[in-house]
Amino acid sequence: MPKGEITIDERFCKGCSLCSHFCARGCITIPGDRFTPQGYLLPLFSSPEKCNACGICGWLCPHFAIEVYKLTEKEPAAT
Amino acid sequence: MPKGEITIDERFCKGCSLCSHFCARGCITIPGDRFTPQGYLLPLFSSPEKCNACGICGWLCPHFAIEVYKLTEKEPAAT
Amino acid sequence: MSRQDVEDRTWVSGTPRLWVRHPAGCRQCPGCHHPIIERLIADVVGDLGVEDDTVFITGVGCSTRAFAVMDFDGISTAHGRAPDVGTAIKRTLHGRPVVITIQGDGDCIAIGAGSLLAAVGRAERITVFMANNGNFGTTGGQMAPTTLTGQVTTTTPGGRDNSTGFPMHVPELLATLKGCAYSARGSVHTAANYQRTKKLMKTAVQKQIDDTGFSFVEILSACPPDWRLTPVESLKWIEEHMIPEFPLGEFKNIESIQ
Amino acid sequence: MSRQDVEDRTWVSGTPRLWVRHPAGCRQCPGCHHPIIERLIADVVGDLGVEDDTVFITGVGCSTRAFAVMDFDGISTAHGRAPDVGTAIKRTLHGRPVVITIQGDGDCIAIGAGSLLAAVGRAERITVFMANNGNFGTTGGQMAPTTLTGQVTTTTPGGRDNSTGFPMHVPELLATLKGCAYSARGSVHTAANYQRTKKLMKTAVQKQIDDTGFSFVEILSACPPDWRLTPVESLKWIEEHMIPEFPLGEFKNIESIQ
Amino acid sequence: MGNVNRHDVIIAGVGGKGVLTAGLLLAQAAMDHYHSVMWFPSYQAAMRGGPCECTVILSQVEIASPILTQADSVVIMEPSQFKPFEGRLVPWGLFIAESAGLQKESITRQDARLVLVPAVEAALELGETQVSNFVLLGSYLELTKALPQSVVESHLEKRYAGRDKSLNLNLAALRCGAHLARTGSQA
Amino acid sequence: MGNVNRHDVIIAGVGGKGVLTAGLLLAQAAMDHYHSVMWFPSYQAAMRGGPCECTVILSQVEIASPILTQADSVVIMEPSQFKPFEGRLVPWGLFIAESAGLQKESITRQDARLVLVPAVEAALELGETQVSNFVLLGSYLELTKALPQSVVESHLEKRYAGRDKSLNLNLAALRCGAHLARTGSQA
Amino acid sequence: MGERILIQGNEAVCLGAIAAGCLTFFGYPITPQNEITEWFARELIQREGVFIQPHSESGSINMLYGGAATGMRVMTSTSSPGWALMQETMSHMANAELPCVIVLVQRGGPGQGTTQHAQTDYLSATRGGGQGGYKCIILAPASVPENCDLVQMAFYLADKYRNPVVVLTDAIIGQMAEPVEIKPIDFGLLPPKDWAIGGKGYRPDHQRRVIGCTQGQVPTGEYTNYLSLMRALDAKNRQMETEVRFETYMMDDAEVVVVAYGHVARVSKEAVNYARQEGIKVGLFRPITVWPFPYQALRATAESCAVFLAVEDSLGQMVDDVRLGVEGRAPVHFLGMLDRHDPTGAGMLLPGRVLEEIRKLSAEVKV
Amino acid sequence: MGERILIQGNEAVCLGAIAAGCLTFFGYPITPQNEITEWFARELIQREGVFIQPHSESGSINMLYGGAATGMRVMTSTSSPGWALMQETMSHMANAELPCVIVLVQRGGPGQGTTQHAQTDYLSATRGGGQGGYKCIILAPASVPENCDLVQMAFYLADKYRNPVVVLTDAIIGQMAEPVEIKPIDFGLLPPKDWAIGGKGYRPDHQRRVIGCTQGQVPTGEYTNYLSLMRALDAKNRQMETEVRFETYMMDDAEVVVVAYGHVARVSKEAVNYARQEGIKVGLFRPITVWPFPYQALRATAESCAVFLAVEDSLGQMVDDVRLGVEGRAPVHFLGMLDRHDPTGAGMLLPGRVLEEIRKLSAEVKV
Ligand SMILES: Cc1ncc(C[n+]2csc(CCOP(=O)(O)OP(=O)(O)O)c2C)c(N)n1
Ligand SMILES: Cc1ncc(C[n+]2csc(CCOP(=O)(O)OP(=O)(O)O)c2C)c(N)n1
Ligand code: SF4
Ligand code: SF4
Ligand code: SF4
Ligand code: SF4
Ligand code: SF4
Ligand code: SF4
Ligand SMILES: [Mg+2]
Ligand SMILES: [Mg+2]
Repeated sequence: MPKGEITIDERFCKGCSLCSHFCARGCITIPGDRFTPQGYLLPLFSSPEKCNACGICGWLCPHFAIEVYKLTEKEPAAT
Repeated sequence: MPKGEITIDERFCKGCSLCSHFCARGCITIPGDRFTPQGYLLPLFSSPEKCNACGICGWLCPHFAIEVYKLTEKEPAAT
Repeated sequence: MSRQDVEDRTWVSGTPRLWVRHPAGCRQCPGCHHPIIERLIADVVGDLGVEDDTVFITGVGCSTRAFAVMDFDGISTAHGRAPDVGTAIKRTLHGRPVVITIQGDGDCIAIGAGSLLAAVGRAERITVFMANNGNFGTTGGQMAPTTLTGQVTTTTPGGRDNSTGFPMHVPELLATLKGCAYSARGSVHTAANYQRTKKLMKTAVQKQIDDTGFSFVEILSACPPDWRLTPVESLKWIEEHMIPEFPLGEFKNIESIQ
Repeated sequence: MSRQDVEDRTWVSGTPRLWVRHPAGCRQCPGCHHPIIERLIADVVGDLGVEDDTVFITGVGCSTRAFAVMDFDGISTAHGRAPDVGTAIKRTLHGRPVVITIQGDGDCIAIGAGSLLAAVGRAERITVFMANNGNFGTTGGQMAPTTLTGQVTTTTPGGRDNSTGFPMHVPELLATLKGCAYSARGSVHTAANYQRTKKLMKTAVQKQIDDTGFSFVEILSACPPDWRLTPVESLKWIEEHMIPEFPLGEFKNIESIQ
Repeated sequence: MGNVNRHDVIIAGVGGKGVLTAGLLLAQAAMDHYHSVMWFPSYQAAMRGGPCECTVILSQVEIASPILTQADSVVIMEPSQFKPFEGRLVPWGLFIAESAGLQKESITRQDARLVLVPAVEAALELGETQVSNFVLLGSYLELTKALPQSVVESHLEKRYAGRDKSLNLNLAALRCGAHLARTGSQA
Repeated sequence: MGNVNRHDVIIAGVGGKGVLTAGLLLAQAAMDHYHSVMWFPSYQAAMRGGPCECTVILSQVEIASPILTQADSVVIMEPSQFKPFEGRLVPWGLFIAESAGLQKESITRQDARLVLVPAVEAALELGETQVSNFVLLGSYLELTKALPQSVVESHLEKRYAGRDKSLNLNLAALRCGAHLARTGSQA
Repeated sequence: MGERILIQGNEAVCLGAIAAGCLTFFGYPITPQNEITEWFARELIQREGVFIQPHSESGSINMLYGGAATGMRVMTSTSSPGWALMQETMSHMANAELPCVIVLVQRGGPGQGTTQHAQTDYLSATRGGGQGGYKCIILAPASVPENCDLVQMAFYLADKYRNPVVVLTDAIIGQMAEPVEIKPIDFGLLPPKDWAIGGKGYRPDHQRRVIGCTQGQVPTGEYTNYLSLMRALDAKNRQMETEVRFETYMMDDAEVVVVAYGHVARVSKEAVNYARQEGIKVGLFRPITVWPFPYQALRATAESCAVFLAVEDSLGQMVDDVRLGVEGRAPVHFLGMLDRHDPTGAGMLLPGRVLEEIRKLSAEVKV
Repeated sequence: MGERILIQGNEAVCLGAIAAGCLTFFGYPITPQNEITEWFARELIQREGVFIQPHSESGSINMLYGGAATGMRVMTSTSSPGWALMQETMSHMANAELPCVIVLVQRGGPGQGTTQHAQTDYLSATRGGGQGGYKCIILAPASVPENCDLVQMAFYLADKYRNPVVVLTDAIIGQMAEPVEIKPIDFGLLPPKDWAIGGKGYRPDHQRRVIGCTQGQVPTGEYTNYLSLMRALDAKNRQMETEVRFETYMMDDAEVVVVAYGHVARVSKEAVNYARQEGIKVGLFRPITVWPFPYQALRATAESCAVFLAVEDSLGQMVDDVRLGVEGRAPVHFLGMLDRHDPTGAGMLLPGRVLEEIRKLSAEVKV
């Protein structure tokens, strides 16, 4: 199971590609054929399985387009 | 014979008394009853014989009232 | 949505708590570091729990845009005068508010040098953050006092030469003044530096809270379009050109003045 | 008359050669040190033989009056802006003139701090002389950035306290900047210091002539009426109160920048 | 407006350079052909990659206002700008637009002559997408006859004297645009 | 001017304090006796030990201009100021002047009543030269009756309440001035 | 308070400010207003107020900007060269809608000019030397009590309109002493300062406030456009235009009208008194607000009066406003600083000189 | 030079300065004049000139002061907030009689305002925001070639009167490109600059010169009094008042007169053309010097014209000068920035809107 998950809000992304540069695990790539509504190159969270929720892309995305979440086992329902 | 001579121009003197303070040899005194045209207390070159033309009063008079001269034996006339 | 955790997700990073999201998004250029610095400010204020007391002041420059999005009281000022404005806010309210300015290098140490120096001289209990991007970003990339020797800008088309002076080292300069309690330089061009800089900024605000004296942090900041570099190339420029001239770290950190 | 030597008298000291005597005399107060500093400037320029090239610039303050009496080209400026004016004169004439400013401490480092710092930053080849009398003499003795802690002025009626900051050490501060080639502090409160200060001032102007960089000398200066002291008591005040805070000597003296 | 003594054109796109240089080239080439010539850029936002426009006026009489509410011709170099600039065309004026990516919904004006040009595609074929602006300019010249093709070409020759590669590329783009205009789709 | 409803006086001297405080005292003491009261100092030069003047106007009607070309009375506290202030007296007005050091040549006005008061000498006798200004003020009050002596004295009593030594010195100076005026030389 | 005391105009400014509840003052020394700065330096300690001497007038005005933003009543004072340095931030202050009071004790311009009396900042005050479009109410006292009262009114008007207000006085009014009864004046209720900043935790709704706007970005966090800001500004300017204040004297049957403000109005009043004694039908029109200038009242006057005389201690500044008011209905003459009685000394414009001019104009009218 | 080239207005300013022999430029960046500063930074190296980017506009103007004192032709350019910061030294410069040129590319005030086009510095330029009494000739170009020519004229007038001259332009004129033939204009002989400083050894008489005066102390070393300085200043101001320049268009039989300067004059001209096509008797009066304003010419016009319309990209600044000129002889209407065609966007004052107003006024005239 992947440990982390990120969301990229394409309304805010400005295609700077810093997320992809900073993700040491290579989770984020820039396909080159996907654009934001503002016309910027949109990155893709392409390898979720490698993500360890380190948070770095969420810190360093300058345009507040990324949220990083840590995924944990769902607690067994208390029923 | 005195070695030095100073002139005090009473038009410019402002009676600050620094000359009298600075003359280590005590050549300059402030009589207290002599005034400049502007109404300041006028100093007096009272002990010319002690003056060695050190120049200090001429440097430090803030109001350009003093000129200091060194006196030397007059050269024998060339006649 | 972003902050509401579903049962099996915990939020790690992203939009800070003290952030008012504007529908038009960030107004800075792609890859600009200003918003990263703003994120740090929001985080530091949040972490120190002083948001109720904080007044945030912007200079004139690309950081001006920040003041609309930080979720604490804010005010924008004339070019270079943030320290005067901060001083008055702090003093008029008898020392209560936590006063933080964010200024560009041009704003802070070109036109604003007089205002800054006087505030440090008085040991004002305010914190100044200066984004050093080595140029005047807003107006199109002219020389700033921090421009590197040899750096090409629109007003040093042949590269900055000595006739325009030398890169100004602001935290080093302020450290020599008695009123300065804290001065440091950080960067946000790597994840490690991001974290280190956060600590520097936190310490700076803490100095103010502790009533020690004036505190200052310079943060190296990329300006890709005016540098004519891509955002990723800009990181390299910071590493290879700026840091050798502008060393990172603390230059002054004292417990009390005198 | 004063300069024409009769056969058995040689002129030793008094009115400098480069001095235009005004019939109304000096316009400063009795015992003020400003005119003594002006005498030194006239002497230094004369000794270095640069009177034909010299442009003398005054700030706004009690030294402004000097500019009418120095026998070389002169210009008076707006309050605190002499370094800008000097820069332009030097550069517009492609470096030829010897540019000297005389400024009060208020003029130079209160309102003029931004102008001064920028000129040092650019390593302008100009020389700034600053008369430090610890207050704003002209306007009636208000606090200046150089006012001593505890000193009573009309705007620190209870004595200067830390809330107004700490006495600004200008030559020490400028020495930390790369563009500064020379910085020193002297006084004219004794004959020995008068002579020492003359040397400092001469060296400063020489640095400019040598095209080394920016040069600066601060001169401690009495302001008897605003200090509420007699001229002689003022000398003691300088010795006992100012010099302990403002040490005399050179703080920087380099042969070339870099 | 709209007479043979005068040509007004608004050129619109995104991101700056291409829009502005196409307009500037047109104005410069026209300098000896018209009594008055005017080029007016929208500025500032350009650097940040935002929308960008410029206006060119060529006139045989003095040009008074540099500012146009509407022009005889509007050239749209980037589809996203079609909508915002729709209203800037005079009734029954000429729209020239990059065809790639233009959405049908954008086109609402009925009182206009619309010419779609696959300029980016053409430029790609010429080996340099950046000359798509010159392709569109070629179409504009062909459709309005604002300037004889030869005038523009000889201007280009002066301008790129000694830089044959650029010259030929630009000439080719212009000619290609003219050709596409003659044969292209009129929506 | 010159009517019982109004008194104008110019006080002149050198170096500041004495001149200004004498005028101020007069104006303050008169506040409850006149509809309007005005005191106006010359400023700035004072600190540097230069000439110094102040104007006092006491009036039963509104005082319009604070500035006087000439006054009914001119009080000269320092002989060097006699000449410069000679012209500031209305024809047949009252000059009161310190007599010590006043040179005959200074006195040219014929259309004036001149009263010379040896105020410095009197003050010396009272043990404090600084109160010579109050001596002259006493003379002024005696000669013009601008205010009853008692009003000034009770004002002084309020002002120096608890500081008996100062009070008595000042009262003595005022009274002495009044006395000298009654008996003094009228040039 | 309430006691009648004899004080100088500069001190009256200070006591007026205190009466208005101003306990924060920023000031850089400059003659002839030093008494004000020094008074606050001395007195604010006792009153637990805030006094700062900044590094320059730029410091003063930008501190005023910050101080005003907290909602406290704040003031600075300066003279002409310092006023010039404040222009950029004056514009910012009006733009950010910050209420505060600036006391401008005029001296003689241009350049270093003279530290003596003059009225040379009328135009820069009424027209504004900062990046344009804004307006400030400018109050011009003509007596020591008025210095005190108009400073209080200035604070009221500043708060009423959320706008800086300038008290335009001069060296003569500043130096002269007159009896003043110091008492706080009640001008009525004011809107709450719910826009003030200082930390969002200190207001009931815990919502942030932001002040100042740059390039179309306004406090609400919305990006509004420039024109809508200008529309609001224009509306405010028009509201402020209703705050016209002036004094008329002997105007009922006046044929000659003297228009003057500040100390020159007093000098002129005396001249009017003398002229009336000579049977000349002359009156005085004294603007108290020089912006908004009482154009309409002057225009009404112009219907029945034969000739106007603007008297100013300047080369001619207010005279254009008189012309704008009179609008050609009667000739407008000017008597200025070059008509001072003593052209070789510092000199002053004295009643006698004004009287002379009144006589001349009155004679011309008769012809 | 002499070649006809297509350049933007901001570049035309630079080429005009070079044509006038100005090789010294001081400039601090500010939109919308950055092209000027950057042009000089780039081009002056090749020409062995002097370019300095100071620490602020205060630095620019004080460097201009020093540069002008050497007798060289010197220039700075700025926009509205920077202009505000220059006011104190503008006053010093006029006082010290230093010739120089300041190019003011207006943007929208107040505060940070907008970097886009506006005409909001008319009042601060014509009335002066510095310590008062001085005047500067203010030239207002309305085209790219005029930007170039009026900058040259500005240098000439500056030298002629030993006074700063301002070129008041705007973002529209600065950004638009038109063909310009760059050539030095010969305005005739000028007095020698024997007052310039730079070292007394470099002039024939080996006598020192001093510039600037403080508190009654003038260059000759004599202590002169303030009033005599003011007398000289007043005389110079009056001389400069003769330098009136303006353009009239279709005025011969005009009943409606549009008054406008700068880019708005061009917009208005187009509206006049349309209106004429509709048979409306309308003309355009364009001041080229906005100080001295062509009051007399306008007054003469007012004898025969029915109504005036002042059009400005501001809330109303020049309109008062129109009123002062017309002096009640005809009604004066105003069309300002709030009448821009698109009130929700940045918008502009367009010919159509001016035409509308002309139609309205013309109809009223007919009734
Ligand atoms: C008084 C004044 N002068 C100039 C400007 C133009 N201006 C706006 S921002 C700026 C400098 C921006 O540089 P910096 O402070 O380094 O901020 P950055 O944009 O690089 O972050 C300038 C000169 C202005 N707004 N006001
Ligand atoms: C812009 C401006 N602000 C204030 C003043 C008033 N002023 C004249 S001199 C001076 C300061 C004098 O102090 P300093 O520079 O220390 O000189 P000093 O008289 O002590 O020698 C001031 C504030 C002024 N002339 N111009
Ligand atoms: S959280 Fe870390 S690992 Fe996951 S995508 Fe972001 S940078 Fe990569
Ligand atoms: S870092 Fe942010 S803005 Fe940049 S490409 Fe990634 S998601 Fe987009
Ligand atoms: S020259 Fe020297 S010794 Fe002679 S009087 Fe002066 S200080 Fe004294
Ligand atoms: S030092 Fe000069 S001014 Fe002072 S008392 Fe002596 S002579 Fe006079
Ligand atoms: S210009 Fe530079 S500093 Fe400004 S927003 Fe763009 S990247 Fe950031
Ligand atoms: S006030 Fe002080 S500094 Fe000024 S002249 Fe007098 S003594 Fe000198
Ligand atoms: Mg920057
Ligand atoms: Mg000083």
